[in-house]
Amino acid sequence: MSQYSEKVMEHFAHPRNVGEMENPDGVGRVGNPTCGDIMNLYLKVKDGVITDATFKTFGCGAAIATSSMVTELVKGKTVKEALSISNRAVAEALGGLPPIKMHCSVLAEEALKAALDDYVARQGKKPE
Amino acid sequence: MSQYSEKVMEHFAHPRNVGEMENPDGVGRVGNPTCGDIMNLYLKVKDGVITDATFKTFGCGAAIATSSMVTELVKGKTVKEALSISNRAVAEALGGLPPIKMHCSVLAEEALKAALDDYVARQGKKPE
Amino acid sequence: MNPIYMDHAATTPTDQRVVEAMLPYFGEIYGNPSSLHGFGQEARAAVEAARAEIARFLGAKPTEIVFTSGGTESDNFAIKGTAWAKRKRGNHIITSAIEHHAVLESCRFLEKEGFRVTYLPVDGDGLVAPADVAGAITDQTILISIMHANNEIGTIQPIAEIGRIAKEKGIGFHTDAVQTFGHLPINVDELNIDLLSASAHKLYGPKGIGLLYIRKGTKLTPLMHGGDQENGRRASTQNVPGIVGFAKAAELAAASMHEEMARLTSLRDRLIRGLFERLDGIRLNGHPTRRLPNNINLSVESIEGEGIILSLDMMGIACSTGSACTSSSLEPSHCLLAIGLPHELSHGSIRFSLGKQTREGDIDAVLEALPQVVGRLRAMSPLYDQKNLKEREESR
Amino acid sequence: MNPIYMDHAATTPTDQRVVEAMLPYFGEIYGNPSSLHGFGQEARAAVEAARAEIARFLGAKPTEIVFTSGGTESDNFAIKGTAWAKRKRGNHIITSAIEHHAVLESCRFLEKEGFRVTYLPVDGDGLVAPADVAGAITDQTILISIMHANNEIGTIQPIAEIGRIAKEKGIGFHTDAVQTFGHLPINVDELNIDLLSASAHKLYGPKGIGLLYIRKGTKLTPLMHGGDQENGRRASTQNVPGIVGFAKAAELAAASMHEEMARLTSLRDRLIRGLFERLDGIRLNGHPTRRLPNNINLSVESIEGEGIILSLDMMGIACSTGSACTSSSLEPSHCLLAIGLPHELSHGSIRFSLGKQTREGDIDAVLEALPQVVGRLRAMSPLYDQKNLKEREESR
Ligand SMILES: Cc1ncc(COP(=O)(O)O)c(C=O)c1O
Ligand SMILES: Cc1ncc(COP(=O)(O)O)c(C=O)c1O
Repeated sequence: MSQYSEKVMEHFAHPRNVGEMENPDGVGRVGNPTCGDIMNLYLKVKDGVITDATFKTFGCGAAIATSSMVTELVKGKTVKEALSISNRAVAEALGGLPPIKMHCSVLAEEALKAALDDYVARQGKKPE
Repeated sequence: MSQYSEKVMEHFAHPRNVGEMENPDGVGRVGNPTCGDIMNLYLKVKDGVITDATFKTFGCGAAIATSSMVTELVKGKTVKEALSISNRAVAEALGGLPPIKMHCSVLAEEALKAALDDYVARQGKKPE
Repeated sequence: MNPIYMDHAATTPTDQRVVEAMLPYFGEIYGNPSSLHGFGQEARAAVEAARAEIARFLGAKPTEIVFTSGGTESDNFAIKGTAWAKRKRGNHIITSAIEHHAVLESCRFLEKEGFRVTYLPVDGDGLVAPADVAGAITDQTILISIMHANNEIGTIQPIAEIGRIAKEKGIGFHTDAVQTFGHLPINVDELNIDLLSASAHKLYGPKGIGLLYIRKGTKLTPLMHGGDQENGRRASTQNVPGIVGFAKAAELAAASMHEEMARLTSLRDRLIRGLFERLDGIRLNGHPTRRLPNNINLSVESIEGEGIILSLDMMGIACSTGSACTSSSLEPSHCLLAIGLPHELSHGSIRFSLGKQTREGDIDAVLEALPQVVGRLRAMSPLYDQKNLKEREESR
Repeated sequence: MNPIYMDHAATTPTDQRVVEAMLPYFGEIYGNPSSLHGFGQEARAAVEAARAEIARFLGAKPTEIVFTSGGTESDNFAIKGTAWAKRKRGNHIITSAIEHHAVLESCRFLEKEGFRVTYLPVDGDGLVAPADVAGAITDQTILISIMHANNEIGTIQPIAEIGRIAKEKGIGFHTDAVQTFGHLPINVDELNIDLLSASAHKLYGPKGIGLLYIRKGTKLTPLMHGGDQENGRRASTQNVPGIVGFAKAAELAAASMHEEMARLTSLRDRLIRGLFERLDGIRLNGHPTRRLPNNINLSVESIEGEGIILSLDMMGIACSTGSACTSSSLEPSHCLLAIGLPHELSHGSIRFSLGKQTREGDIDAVLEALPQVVGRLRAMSPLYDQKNLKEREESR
């Protein structure tokens, strides 16, 4: 019925992990309203392992589905493992994206990288 | 059914006065095979009145129908009356012709004029 | 629940009576109208009867109607055809910033070929000012092309006035009437139209057939070169069933137009009113009254249009983000930017376009569904938070 | 007697199975394939399935198929599209003197725009010599356009060889396959084709739908500017029923092609043989064996073609004087002049083109009717007399 895979539609209809997080350990904010996509990604990290991830997204169906998927993918991963999650991996986990929507998976990757960078930066500042 | 009027089709299907004439008093030959139309018109004239007319024509349906019609129109007319038969009169008598075929009526008029000229020329030469 | 189709501006279902009118021309009266034999002449008669029907509908002469493959071809033909035919006279074309892509892209192509194009701005309601048209005319101007009504926001342009200006200056006037042909009354003489594009599938006719009205005496280079069909103006074997179907659709449209205009206007306003009662942070795009009777175009703050479309689709309601042909594009609508919407709002626009089958119950279904959808998506949106936060801060 | 249709080269009846395949796409699955909602995506799925079917038929990739409004548009698109896209690379086009008007008139238009066109001559059978193609190539050549088979005289061109030459030189090769698509096997790779035109109504599909095959990587400026349909190569709302019908027609053609080729060839040869037995002063135009299985083109001395067509039509037999699109023109066929016929003989040419419904009885009906018609018209013809007279004189 749709240009999207069933998996994309499922994540769009029932997105996982929606919402802002209280006291996150890392936050990534990418995109801007002019280009039509904004993704905020929040991470909770314990002992180098991502224990929780949530998002808030302004964007098309694919943007919401990739946000949802990326939060699912990172949970339980170490920070290092999470750093190697590529946009292709997100798209593949969704059963593929239409070519014109691949940029949404790129945005998801960027949001994740930004959140992880933020986490690392905060770690650096934190007194050990 | 056709681009032609019923009258044209009727004259095409059953042309009047087909054939060469023995001892005509006037003959008009116009057109050439390159342009796709040849009309030969034969007249018999008695006391300045056209008593018979026949034709032979190479050409499209309209050429044959106008040939047939012009032979019908001239019969019984004086030479002078016949000279005033225009191509429009021939076309009208056929219930009209498609614009692209009006040249056929022109050819019929020219054939008639040529035959009448020929008649007049022969008269001039004939010892009275 | 039966799915509710509210995307009639994108395309309409072909009316069953239109399909029935077409059917004999597939397998029975199948001749090529250019053929001399009976099969061909029978088909030709059908084409010429259709042409006469449609000409009557526009107040035009049958010889002024050229059948094309749709609105896009008609627009391309009008614009490029004028450009090629009149390039010796001038190289300037005037159009508006909110034309359909078929017009705009034709103009952009011509710009590469050395033509100059003025894209007139529109006001916040999407109206072109006739004075702007007059002001843009130069001695090089060969064509003015302003659409009758906009496909996205529904604004109806003052084309009678623009036509009058064009006529006074002796400049050809083209109007893209794809959204109005069959929906609003059109008389080419009263509106001073020289060239008019229409497309059958927008009025319950078949896809793949359109027309260009060409006022007698208007010079135009063919877009389709080849055989001498359509009086030498548009080559290609005529689409006989399509042409017959188009004429049938026009006939049906003519019979019910005024009634349908009133009915749709009332449904449209019911939907607009209802949505404003139920939702905050929305905006009606296009002119409040000078708009197509079937068009509702909204911007919804803080969320993106596609998400709304997909959500409504899952609930059995079909609508669109703007023109169908850019639904797959990432660009915000050129039309919404032209009326001054910020990018953010233009990303969040949706269009409902009503049609013959639309009933009050359908309107009510949308009034029920849209607030749910908007609520859900706003809950996911970082912009909605920010906005609320800002408002809360400001009210402190 | 049922009328006998022998003008399948002009157009064919739409197969009932094709009509049935199309029907759901008028009133039920009526969405615009560009729309995001279910109505649209269902229509899109149908279009993409059709594209895949047709691609398979040509040995092409689905993305290489662009649907158009017919053969004329495809020819215009291929030729003008190449010209605009490659004008920086060169301005020379090679074609033949016997192409369809859609190709020739597109070339003539481009000549006015500063392009140079070589119209290669053909031999007495209508064949283009591959050596002539090779010889005409210059460093300015951007396109070679040679039709697959001629619509008037049926001659099949050596396009595999021509394609090879084009490929070697890195020049785009277009073939107008309107008369062969669905009738002869075509594989775009084996034949080295870069661009190929086809039209559904020549293979029992609907009128108003065609395609251009565009080999991946081939640069082409759109003919129809506008929305981003057809991968941005051809704007306009897709003609969904037409596209579905085209694919169905191709599927049916593929299933019976080889059988039908053999059957038609045998009927064709029976008609040719029979006519030569019954009539003097006739000539078969086109190649005796390298010809379309369904094509018989004759010149009849001393009489004009239209008279034959009309007379046969009155007897219930539909045939033509050549291409349908010039049936209303007074010019003798450019194609018959190109094979060296004198004007007189080219005026007297007729074409019978057989099809799926043609049976032996129909052939026999023509064998019975044509001699009567020719006899009647020759009796009226001043040329026939002259000829006989001359012959009589010569034999003295
Ligand atoms: C205003 C306008 N112009 C042109 C077109 C193009 O028409 P078509 O898709 O029939 O080519 C459309 C619709 O698609 C339209 O709404
Ligand atoms: C060889 C050839 N090319 C092109 C065309 C044009 O096709 P259409 O009439 O579908 O535009 C035809 C038939 O009309 C043809 O026979």
